[in-house]
Amino acid sequence: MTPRAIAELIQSKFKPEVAEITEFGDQVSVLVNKTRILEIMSFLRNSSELYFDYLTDLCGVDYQGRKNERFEVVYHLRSILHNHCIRIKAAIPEKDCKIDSVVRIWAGANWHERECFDMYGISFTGHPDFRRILMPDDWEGHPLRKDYPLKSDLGEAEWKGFKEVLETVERNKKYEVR
Amino acid sequence: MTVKQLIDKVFLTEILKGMALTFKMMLSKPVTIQYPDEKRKIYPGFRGKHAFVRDAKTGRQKCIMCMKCVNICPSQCISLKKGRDENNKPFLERYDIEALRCIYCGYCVEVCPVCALVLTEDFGYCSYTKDAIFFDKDKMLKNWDEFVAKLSGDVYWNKFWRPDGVDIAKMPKSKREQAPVPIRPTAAVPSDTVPEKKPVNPAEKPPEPAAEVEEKPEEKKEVV
Amino acid sequence: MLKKKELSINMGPQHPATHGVLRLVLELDGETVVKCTPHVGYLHRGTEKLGENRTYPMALPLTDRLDYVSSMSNNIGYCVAVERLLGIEAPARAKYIRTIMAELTRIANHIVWIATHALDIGAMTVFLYSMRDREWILDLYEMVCGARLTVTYPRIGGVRCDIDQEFMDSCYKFIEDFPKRIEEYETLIDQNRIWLQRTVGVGIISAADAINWGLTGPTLRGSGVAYDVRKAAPYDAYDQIDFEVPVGKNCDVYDRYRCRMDEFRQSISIIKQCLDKLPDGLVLASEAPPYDMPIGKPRVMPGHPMGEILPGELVEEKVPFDELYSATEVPKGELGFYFVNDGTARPYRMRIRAPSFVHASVLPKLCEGSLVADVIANIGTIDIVLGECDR
Amino acid sequence: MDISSFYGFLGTDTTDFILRMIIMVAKIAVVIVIALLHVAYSTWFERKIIGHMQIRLGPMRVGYHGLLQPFADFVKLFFKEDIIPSSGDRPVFQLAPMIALFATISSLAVIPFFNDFVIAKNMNVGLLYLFAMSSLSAYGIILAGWSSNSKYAFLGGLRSSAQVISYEIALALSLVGIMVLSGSLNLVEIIEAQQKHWYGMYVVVQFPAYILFLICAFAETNRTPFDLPEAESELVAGYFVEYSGMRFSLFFMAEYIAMIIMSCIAVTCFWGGWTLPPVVMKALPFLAVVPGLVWFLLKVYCHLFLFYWVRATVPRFRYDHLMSLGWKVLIPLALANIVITSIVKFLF
Repeated sequence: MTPRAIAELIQSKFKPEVAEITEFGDQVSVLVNKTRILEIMSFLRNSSELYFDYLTDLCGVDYQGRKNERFEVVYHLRSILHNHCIRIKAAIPEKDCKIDSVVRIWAGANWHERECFDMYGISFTGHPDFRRILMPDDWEGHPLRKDYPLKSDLGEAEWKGFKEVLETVERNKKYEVR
Repeated sequence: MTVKQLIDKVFLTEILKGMALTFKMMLSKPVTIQYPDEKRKIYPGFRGKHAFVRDAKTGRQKCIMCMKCVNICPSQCISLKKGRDENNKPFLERYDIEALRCIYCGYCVEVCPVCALVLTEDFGYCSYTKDAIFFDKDKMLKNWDEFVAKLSGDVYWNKFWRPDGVDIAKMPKSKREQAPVPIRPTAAVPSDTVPEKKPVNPAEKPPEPAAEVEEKPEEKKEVV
Repeated sequence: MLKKKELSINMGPQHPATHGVLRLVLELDGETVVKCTPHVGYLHRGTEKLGENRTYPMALPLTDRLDYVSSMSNNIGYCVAVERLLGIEAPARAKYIRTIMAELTRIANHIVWIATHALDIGAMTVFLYSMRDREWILDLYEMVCGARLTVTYPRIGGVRCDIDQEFMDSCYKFIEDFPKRIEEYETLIDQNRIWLQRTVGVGIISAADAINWGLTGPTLRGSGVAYDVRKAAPYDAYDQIDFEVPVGKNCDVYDRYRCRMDEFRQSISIIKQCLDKLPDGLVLASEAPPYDMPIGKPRVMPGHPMGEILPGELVEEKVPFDELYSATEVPKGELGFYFVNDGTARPYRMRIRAPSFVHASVLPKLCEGSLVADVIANIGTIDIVLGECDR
Repeated sequence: MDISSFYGFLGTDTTDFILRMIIMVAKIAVVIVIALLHVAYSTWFERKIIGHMQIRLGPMRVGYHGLLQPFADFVKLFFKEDIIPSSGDRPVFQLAPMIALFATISSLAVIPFFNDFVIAKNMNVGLLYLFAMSSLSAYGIILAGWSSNSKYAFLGGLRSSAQVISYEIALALSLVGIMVLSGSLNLVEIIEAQQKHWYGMYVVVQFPAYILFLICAFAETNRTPFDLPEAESELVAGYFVEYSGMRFSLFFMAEYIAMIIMSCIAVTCFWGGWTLPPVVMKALPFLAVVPGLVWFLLKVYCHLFLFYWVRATVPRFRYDHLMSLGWKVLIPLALANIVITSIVKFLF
C-alpha cells in the first residue's frame, strides 16, 4: 500500500482524530489526537492489510512557539510483511504532557518512550518501567527541549551534582601528574 | 549419528584442527610492529598534527584571514584574530588551534581557499601539559618545519587541498591554481629573520592573497 | 525457615565483557539470572542536541562518534538522509564508492564483533587473528581519507575525494585474501564443541518477538526474518548489486554468529561487484552544499510581521516543516535519521535511531533465566556499541 | 619421610641425623629455587608461545626477547601497593594466598626428579599425598573468594570449590589404572614398574586414562578451557579480583606450580619419569650418558607447552557444561578404565 493510501485509510477509520496529513517526498505523516492513540495504534498493528508489526522509531519533537501544541510524539511504523511504512504524529500540549504508552503493542517502544520522557518530559501512562534512561536519575530538566539552555552561567544551579563534581576535582588535584 | 560424526566426537577432531592452526601460526611471521623502532607506512593525506604552510617566498604563513576555517570547525577549536598594522593593513595577529579539542575531520584544510593549513603526517605528539598541545601561529609554523624536515623531495602536496574527483570549477581561483608547495625556502630571506609585523609594502607582497584579504571578511559577514 | 535472597551483581560499567560502559544489574539465584536490568547513558554526549545546533555538513563528524567501530557506515547513513532531505542525488561513482566503503565497514565491524564475542567466550586467539585483518581495512581507510577510525569520508552529495589505483589494488587483494582469513576463524570456533555448547540454544528470541522488540540487522536476521534495509529500501548502489541476505533459523546465538559470518562473504561479493562496475566521473554532485553552507533563515508563514517567529510566540498558522526519516543498513542494524527541517541549514530536530539502543533494550528478555556465562554471550551477540546506544 | 632418621634423633647417632637434616634442607632449597625459577620462566614461555600462536611477539622489551621480563614483573609486583579490602576478612585474606602457594609447593616433596632425587623418599602414599595437597590448594582459592567480600570473588570461589571437588574424583580415578598396573602408590616404584615392560611408559597401555588425566589436570589447575573461577570476561578475575601486588603473585605462582606438578605427575605416571623406554635404550645405548633429569624436564616442558597450546586454541566452558562433563563423562570413563585395566591385569 502506498503511504498516501494508508493515511487515507486511517482518516476514514478515525475521522475526527486525524488532524492533518502531510507529505514530504514519498513519506506521509498523519497527525492525530493523542486521546485515542492506543486505539489507532492497535488498529495499525492488528489490521491484516496494514499489519505494522514493527515500530522503527519513536521520538519526541519540541515545536516551542511554532505550533499550538508544543510537543509531538512521532511514531515511525513499518510492516515487514508488506514492506510499507507510515509516520504517525501525536500532538501533545505542554499543559497536559502525557500520552498512552504503546509498550503493550510493541515491546520495543519501552526504551524509546523512556528516552522521550528523559529528553522532553513527556509522560507515558501505562509504561512498565518509567524512569530516566540516558541522563542521571537526579537530573533536572529535559535537555532536548528548545528552552533548555545550551550554555549557562548558572554553574551549579544547572545540575545539582555539579558542585559535588567540582569538589571531587579539587580533592583529586593532588594526584595530578605535574 | 554417522560414523564420521562419532569419530569426530571421540577424537576431538575440530579441537585438534584448531590446535594444528595455532601451531602453524606459531611458526609463521608475527604481524606485530615494534613501534618506536619500526613504524608503519603512513599514507598521504593522513590527518595528524596541525601546521601552517610556510610560504617559501615570504617565509611566513599564507593565511588570508577569511575566517572560513573558524566558521566551519565542528568542534570550534580554531580562533583567529585579525589585527591592523600602522598602515591599516590587516595582518594575522593571533591564530590558535586547540588541538585537544580538534576532532581531525580535516574540514579546515579542505575549505581553506589558499591552502594555508595542513594536517601533517605527524601523529605521535603528546605532552604532560596542555600548553604544548595548544598551537598558536608560531607553533603552527614550527610544526611545518618539523614536518618538512622529515620529508624527502622538494615539494609537498596535500590531497585535501584539492580533492580528486570533485569539480574544480567550483573551487576558488587560488585553489585551482595551487601547485605543490616547495618545502625548502626559495628566496634568499631566511625564514627566522623575517619580522612578523613589519609595515607592509604592497609592492612586496605576493599579489594574490593580498587581493583576497579585502573581500573575504565581508563575505563571511553575510554568511553569519 | 531459611530466607531466600537473590545475589545482586553490578556487571559494568567497568567490566571487560560489557563492550563499553553498559551496566547490567543482575539478580542471581546461584548462577542463574533471575532479573537483568540494563542501565545505559554513561556515554551520553547529547549528539542530537549538538546536531540541532550545527549545520548539516558540520554535524557530519558527530556521526563518526556514534558507532566508532563502523564510523563510515554512520557517515553514509547521515549523508544519505541529508541528501534525501535536500533533494540531492550523488553521482554514480560516489554511490559505488560509498557502497564499497559501507561493505568494508561491515566487514570491519563484524571483525570487531567476532573478535570481542569470541574473546568473551574465551577464544582469545580469534581476537588477535581478526584484529590483524581489521588492520588492513583501516589501512584502506587511511589510504583513501587519511584517517583510520573517525573517517568523515563521505560528504553530503558524494564523497570527499576519489579513490585511486593503489586503493583499488589493495582492495582487490583484500577481497581475494579475506575468505582464507574467515576460514581461519571458523577453524578455531565454528565446529568447536565448547563454542557450540556456549552458543547453540542460548539467547533464543523468536522471530515474532524479535520484530516486536524492534531488533534489526543480523540480530533480527538470526531469527529468520529476512529484513534488510538494503533490500527493502535500497540506497546508494545497492539496487544495482546482486547479493543475498543470510538468515538463521534457530534464533539463537549460534545462528546470529552464522549470519554475520555469511555476511562477511556477501560483503566480499558486493565489494567485488562494485569494484568491477565502478563508473567514471566526479564524486561530488554539483548541487552539493559546501562545507560552509549558509545557515539561512527559518521558513515562516507569509506576511508575518516579525519575519521570523520568536520563541514563546503563538502562531496560529502553521509553518511548513520538512520531515524525513531515512534508514540505512549499518552493520549493527537499521540506523535511522529523522530530520525536521524548518528551512535553515540546521535541522530543527535531529533524531538518531540507533540500532544498539534498541538491541540493548532486549537484553533482559535474552538474559533472564539463563546463566551468568550466557549473559556474556548475549551481550556479544547483539553487537552493541555504547557510543551509539547512548548517543 | 624417612622414618629411620627420627629413630636416630632419639638414639645416639646425632651427627648422622644432623647431616641428614642438612642434606634434606639443601634438597628442599634447591628444589624450591629451581621450581620458582621454572615458574618465572614458564610465565615468559607462556607469553612467548601464546604470543606467537596469536601472531604476536610476546614480551620483547626487557632483555633480549624479553628474557628478563619475569624479573621485571617480580620487581613490579613486589613494590606494588598491597590493597586489602576494608570490609574483607583481613587475616583470612592474608592467609589465603599462602595456603594456596604452600599447599601446591609441598607437592614437590614426592616428585622423583631423577634417579634417586626425591625429597621425601620411600613415601609409600605418594599419589595420595599429591591428591591431598592439590585439594588443599583449593582451600586457598575458596578462602580468597570468601574473604575478599566481593561478589565476583565469591562466585569465583564457589565455582572453584565445585570444580575442584568434581574433578578431583575423576583425576584420582584416572590414575587408579596406573596403581593397578604398578601395584604401588609410591611414585619411584611406579617408574620402576614401568621399566619392567619393553615399552617403558604406561601411556602406551593407558592412553585413555592419560587423556582423562590431562583433561582433569586442566580443570584442577584452572587453566583454559576450565578457567571458570577466574573467567576474566564473566567474573573479571574471579577469586583474586581484590588481590594486588605480592599477594596476587602468590596466587599466580601457585597456579604455575600446580601446572608444573600436574605435568610432573603425568610424566611420572604415564611417561616413565626420568627413564627412557628399554626398547629405546637398547636401540640407542649412547643415550645413557644423558642424565635422567634432562629427559624428565623435557617431558615436563612438553606438557607445559600443551597447557599453553590448548589455552591458545579453545574457548571457555560454561559452568553447567563443566559439571556435566566431569560427572557424566569423565568419571564413568575413568571407572570403565579401572574395570578394564583390572580385568586385563587379572587375566594376563
